[in-house]
Amino acid sequence: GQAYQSNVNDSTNTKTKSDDNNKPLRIAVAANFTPVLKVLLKDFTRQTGIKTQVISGASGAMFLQIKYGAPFDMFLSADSRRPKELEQAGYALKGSRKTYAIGQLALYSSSNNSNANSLGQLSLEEELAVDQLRKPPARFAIANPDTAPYGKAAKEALTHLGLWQLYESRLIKGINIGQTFAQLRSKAVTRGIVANSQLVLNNLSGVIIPSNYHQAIEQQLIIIRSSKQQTAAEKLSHFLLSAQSQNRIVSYGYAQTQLVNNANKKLSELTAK
Amino acid sequence: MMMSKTKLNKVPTDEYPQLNINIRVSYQQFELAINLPIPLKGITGIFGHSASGKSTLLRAIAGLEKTLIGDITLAGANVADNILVNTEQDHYLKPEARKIGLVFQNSRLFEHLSVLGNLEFSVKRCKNRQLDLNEVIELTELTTLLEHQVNQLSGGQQQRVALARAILAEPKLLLLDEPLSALDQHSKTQLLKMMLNIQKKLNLPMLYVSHSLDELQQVCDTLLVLAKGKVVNFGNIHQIIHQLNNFGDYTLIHQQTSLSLPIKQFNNGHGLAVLALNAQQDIYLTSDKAFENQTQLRCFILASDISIALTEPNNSSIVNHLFGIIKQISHRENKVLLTINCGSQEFFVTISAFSQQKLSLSSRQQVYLQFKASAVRTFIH
Amino acid sequence: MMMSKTKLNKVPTDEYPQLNINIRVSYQQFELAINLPIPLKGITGIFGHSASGKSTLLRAIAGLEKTLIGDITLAGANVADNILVNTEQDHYLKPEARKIGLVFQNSRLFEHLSVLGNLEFSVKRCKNRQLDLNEVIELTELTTLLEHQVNQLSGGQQQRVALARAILAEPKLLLLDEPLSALDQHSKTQLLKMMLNIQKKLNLPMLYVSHSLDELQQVCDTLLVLAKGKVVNFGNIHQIIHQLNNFGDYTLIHQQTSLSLPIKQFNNGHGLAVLALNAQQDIYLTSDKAFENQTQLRCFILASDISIALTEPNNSSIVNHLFGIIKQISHRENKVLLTINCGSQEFFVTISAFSQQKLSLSSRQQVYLQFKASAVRTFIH
Amino acid sequence: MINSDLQALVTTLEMAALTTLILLIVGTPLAWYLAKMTSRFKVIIEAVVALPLVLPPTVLGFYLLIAFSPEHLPGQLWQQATGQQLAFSFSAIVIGSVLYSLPFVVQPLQKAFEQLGDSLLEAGALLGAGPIDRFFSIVLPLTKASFITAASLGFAHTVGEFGVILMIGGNIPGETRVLSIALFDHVEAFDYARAHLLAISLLIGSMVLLAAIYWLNLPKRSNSKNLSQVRSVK
Amino acid sequence: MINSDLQALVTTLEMAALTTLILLIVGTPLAWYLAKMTSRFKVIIEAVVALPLVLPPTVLGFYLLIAFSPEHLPGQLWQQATGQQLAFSFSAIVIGSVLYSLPFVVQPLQKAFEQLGDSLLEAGALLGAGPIDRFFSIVLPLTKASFITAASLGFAHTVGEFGVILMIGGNIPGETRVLSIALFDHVEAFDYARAHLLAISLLIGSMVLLAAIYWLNLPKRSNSKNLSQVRSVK
Ligand SMILES: Nc1ncnc2c1ncn2[C@@H]1O[C@H](COP(=O)(O)OP(=O)(O)OP(=O)(O)O)[C@@H](O)[C@H]1O
Ligand SMILES: Nc1ncnc2c1ncn2[C@@H]1O[C@H](COP(=O)(O)OP(=O)(O)OP(=O)(O)O)[C@@H](O)[C@H]1O
Ligand SMILES: [Mg+2]
Ligand SMILES: [Mg+2]
Repeated sequence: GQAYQSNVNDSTNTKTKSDDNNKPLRIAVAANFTPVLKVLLKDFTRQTGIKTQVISGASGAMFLQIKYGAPFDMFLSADSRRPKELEQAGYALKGSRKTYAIGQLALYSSSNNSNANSLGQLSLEEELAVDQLRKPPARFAIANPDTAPYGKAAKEALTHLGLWQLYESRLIKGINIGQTFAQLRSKAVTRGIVANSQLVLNNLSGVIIPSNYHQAIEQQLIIIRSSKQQTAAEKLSHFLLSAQSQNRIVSYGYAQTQLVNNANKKLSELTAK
Repeated sequence: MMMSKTKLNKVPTDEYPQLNINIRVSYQQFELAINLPIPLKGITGIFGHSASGKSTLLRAIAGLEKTLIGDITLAGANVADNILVNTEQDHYLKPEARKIGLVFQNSRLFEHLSVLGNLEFSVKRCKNRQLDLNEVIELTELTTLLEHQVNQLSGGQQQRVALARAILAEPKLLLLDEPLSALDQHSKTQLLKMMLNIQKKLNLPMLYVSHSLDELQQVCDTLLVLAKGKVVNFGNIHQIIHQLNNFGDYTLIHQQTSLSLPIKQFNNGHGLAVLALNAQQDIYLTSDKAFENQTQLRCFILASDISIALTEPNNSSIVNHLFGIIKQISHRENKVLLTINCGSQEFFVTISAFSQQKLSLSSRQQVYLQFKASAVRTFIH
Repeated sequence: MMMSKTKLNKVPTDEYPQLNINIRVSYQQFELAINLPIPLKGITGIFGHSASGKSTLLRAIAGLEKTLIGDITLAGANVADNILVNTEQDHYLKPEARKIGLVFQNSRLFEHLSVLGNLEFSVKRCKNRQLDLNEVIELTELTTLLEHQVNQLSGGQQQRVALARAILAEPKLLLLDEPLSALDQHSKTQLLKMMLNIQKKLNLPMLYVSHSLDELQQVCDTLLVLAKGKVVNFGNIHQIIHQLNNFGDYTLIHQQTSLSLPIKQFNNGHGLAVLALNAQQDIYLTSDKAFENQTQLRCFILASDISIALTEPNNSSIVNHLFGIIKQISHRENKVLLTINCGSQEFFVTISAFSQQKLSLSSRQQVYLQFKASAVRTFIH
Repeated sequence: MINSDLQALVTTLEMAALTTLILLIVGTPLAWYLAKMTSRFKVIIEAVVALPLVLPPTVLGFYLLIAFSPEHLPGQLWQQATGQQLAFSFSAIVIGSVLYSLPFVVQPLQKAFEQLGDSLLEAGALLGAGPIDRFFSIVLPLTKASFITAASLGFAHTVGEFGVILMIGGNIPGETRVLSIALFDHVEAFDYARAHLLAISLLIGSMVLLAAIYWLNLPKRSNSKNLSQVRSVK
Repeated sequence: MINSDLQALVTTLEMAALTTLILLIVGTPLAWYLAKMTSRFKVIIEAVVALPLVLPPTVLGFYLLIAFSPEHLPGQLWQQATGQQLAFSFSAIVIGSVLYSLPFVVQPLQKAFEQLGDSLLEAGALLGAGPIDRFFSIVLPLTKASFITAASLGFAHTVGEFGVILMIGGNIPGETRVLSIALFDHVEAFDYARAHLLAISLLIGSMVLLAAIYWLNLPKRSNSKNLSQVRSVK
């Protein structure tokens, strides 16, 4: 991803001027969501006139950076754990934490005729996934289960199928889901579990792994408490959670979020009590 | 044997600057221990066997020997009293502040600069320049080499560049460590002449290390002889050479009579110059254009070049016949060294034991010394 | 003027190896052009002004000059015909395969090794060793320096290590580029003696570059004179020196008579050695222990050391009186050079124009040459 | 689109140039000191200088981030002195790069100074040249090749640096977003076409730059005696 | 837990040692060739050697991964020769590290060889030493310090390497999981205590190692003439 600004000159202004209104809304976003966000932001800027700047990166690094004073206004993480931690540590605007997307795993194979396996009925999908997974290749790529949410979910799915033992020694672990995808694209490893959105964005096809095999990959956002543009950030938060945006997000290979956000709300209400 | 200080006080210290050295430089197998005031008059020669400490002494004066203990001061008429180093007072003047030049035994040219660049290095850093760059270039015969890289030069060419570079810095004292060792006789002569000229022009004292006593005899007033890190002789060069004749190490020098005499006649019409030895007697030598502007000439006569006759010789091509009285006769192996007084001047003559037997010379005997005009040698002519 | 090949064929090529050189080395301002077969008999001297191309010639023979065009072959009795380089045939023998040693003008010692390490470097790479390491160490007086780092050595010490190192490699041909320039007279003499011994012991031919004709006269059979990159003289050293007397550059040499004579008597009982000049006449010189084992002696008499008498001189300490006939008289400025035949041997005598006037010598006149025993010089004694 | 890459290029060049400059200014005296130092502390200083090499850049970046944050002393001092936050600023990535690339500048220079020896410096001193003068008139020209190596290693390493800069810079366009991060982003964002394009431009650009630097350094030696003799002793 | 870090340590040391060895074996002749080469291609080769510096490691890793995959020639050749896949193997991270660290070994050696000059090599040749002999008996001892610099730069840089190894190694425990990756994982997994511990151990360990290396290199010079004169010309 790169900076999205309606006016490039603004970027130079950010260095010198401290006029908040002139500063674009700075959004730190997990790399896997960057392309989708960029598409959505075009509409957002058109509708609200709010200029934005996208900073794409690894959630882990951004998490640390926010803790040490990074000048971000908003953080779209690839997981829910880091936003939660930031919220608890007081770096997030109270109540700003929202699930903006739910990741979907897909089994990708760069070598075989995976084109035939177009997305179809759930049952068929399930069958295909299990079918393919039962024949483990020599090397299999997933994101690091210890640090990356998509990796953790992949591990859960494999465990769910009782295949974890079989796979554990064959794993190529990417630092995040982006690197896993790059490793697969290089064809050095031919099969692995990636984010479905990555496949959609690149016009590739794979087999979706049923979401009930693993805990939901909630991708949450927060608004940074020290931000001077909290209103604009809140507007964007609303925009992203709007039904229209959510539909577009889902069309990029993410799962439906409605349910989860409600559940989430309940959960936070409960914990608040 | 180190000279006592009293003896050295003969040289008037209020006229010339003086280098007072009282140092000790120690290495594993070698120690240089010098305690000596050196009057900086003209060129002072430093002479000694290989590894006697000549280079170490020069390096110490220049401020390059860091294991040095002791002190060196440069005191005198024209120079403000100047402590170069005093380890007791923890005083140490940096080499670059000493205004002392040194031509190293190995030339140490700057490889990244051309010949001209090396010379300009000095010129740029010289305040109150008195010498003309082009003149020095001409005198050192570097004109055609100016654009050369220094690593393309022959051994002799490198030495000439190093010498020119040191002179162009116009230091207060110039130290020369065998600066002409890679040069042929002709170039040596030319460069020694140049150095004498510059010495006078800038009134620049020099310390000159060489293995060639001939070279030193021609340009030095004072000679310092080193052996194993100690001063074994120091004083007027003629005296020292005569001392070496009697006591000195055979291997060190050719025995010789060393003279500085007034020129009586530049050319007697027969191509001979005439030097006044004393009121009665003259010495003849082949005349040379270079003598024209001089009133005094430095020359030496090898003891082996002089022969003895009992009667005044005739019918011989030998032009110099001096009457003298034998002062001393000393034998060494098959040779006999005679010390003969001609007036107040001592002459040294070696003859074979065979001749001595034949002539049966004895002390206080009157004899004639004979030597050819060409036996009166001047290194520079 | 280059010597014709026919003239050189006098030296029997079937007895000694021969170095055939036909090369051209070009630099911007200098060209070395040599076309010459050099018979490798004993030590061959190379003499010439600074920058005349001496070092370049040695480097070319050693295989270090890469701009060289032409060919060098090492041919002869003991050595299989051996093309060192032939640029036409694109043949080039690497320096390490040539078995040629070179003592560089600057010593080039290995800084990471001790003195002993430098010597052992050679010893390790020498097959069929004939020399004893300890003996060479003793002869070069390095015994106490073995553990020293080479950058702690004095200039003269460095040269001795370089010489010892080159000798210990026991090459087929040894090239020496002013190997003794930083040494005093005594060490020079000692080392020249050593080199002569080793030359004979190993039958190792040497090319010896020096600025000192005295040095060369004592050790060389053949002399090569270079000027501006060309050979101006080549042949028997005595002949060359006599040629230089007549035609040579004044600045190059002291005019002299150069001799190799049989020793008739090692000591005549009066401390004099007797050399046979011819059937009738002898030459006396101061005896020396070193003559004892020799049958032939190399010596020279400076033209300026000989004087002329019209009658046989008496009552003089001069022991040598030779009868001769003036062959030639040539004037130069205030000096006169006489060439005098004593039997078949030519002698060269310089006298002053004044003496010539006084004695009015003329060609074919009979005269007595007189010179002291000590005027018969041997550099090494 | 391309604009943002251009902007990153400008930031990169600014950062690398400034870093190299600082590295030379800081590294030269440090290297000189180490080369001439004989104390036993020398090895410790040498090891400290070499340390940035051993830590993975991201981890080094992590510790620098902590140090640069306003909560810790270095960051605090900076804020007091300049009134601005250090972390996530252009200054931060320059400081980070300087620390990270220091060994690449110090070590070649140190070795060059050590090999130089004292003989020519002694000669210079006796011609009246003081320490600074000697440095510029003798040391610098004689070790020019090593300075070029040091500067180009430092520059190139700074251009290629990624982990440290990403961590302490925060990838802020126009300020701390440099080319290496942009390139990484393209790969991460599956924008391979642009990634390839950028990588190839970067490769060609640096190759031209490096070749130019080395070429500048070449002719000086071409007519030296050594060179003409190379074949003989290879 | 600690076991896994120990395992990573072993892998790291194996990798770094092997890489350094290969770097010296490959880098020395390359550096020699570059030092003595006079052709105009020299600048191009020099630039190519320096290239790994300019590319961000992850990007370099990505391209290497493509090359190493069985679909492309290098990977194919490897597979044919060894019967094993290259990507994600120990061999892959060693090769990647060699490429990545090459400039750190080649450049100091090249400069050292250039500064050495020919005069001592000529002297060696005329004493009968052939090229190999000369290298070991003259060049190597005289440039020992630069070899130590080159080896320690190469070793340290390999230990600290992260991006390339992660991409082409795939973080496989006991095979390609090295210390720098383990350290990064701890940070990412919020396991700061272990991260700090590992980082500090790494720092201390490398510092001791580096200090030992530099110290080994120290005494050699201590009694040379140059050293005793240092003060005079500083
Ligand atoms: N740094 C040093 N370490 C140990 N010994 C040294 C050092 N420098 C000089 N020496 C020793 O000191 C002695 C005197 O050396 P110096 O160079 O002064 O001699 P020199 O009289 O100049 O001789 P030469 O005429 O051969 O140049 C020598 O024995 C030498 O080995
Ligand atoms: N690589 C080179 N490039 C250019 N000129 C050179 C080169 N090498 C030597 N020369 C020139 O060749 C000439 C002869 O040099 P050489 O070293 O052979 O002289 P030499 O007879 O040994 O003199 P010296 O007695 O002074 O050592 C000199 O004028 C020198 O400048
Ligand atoms: Mg000396
Ligand atoms: Mg020479």
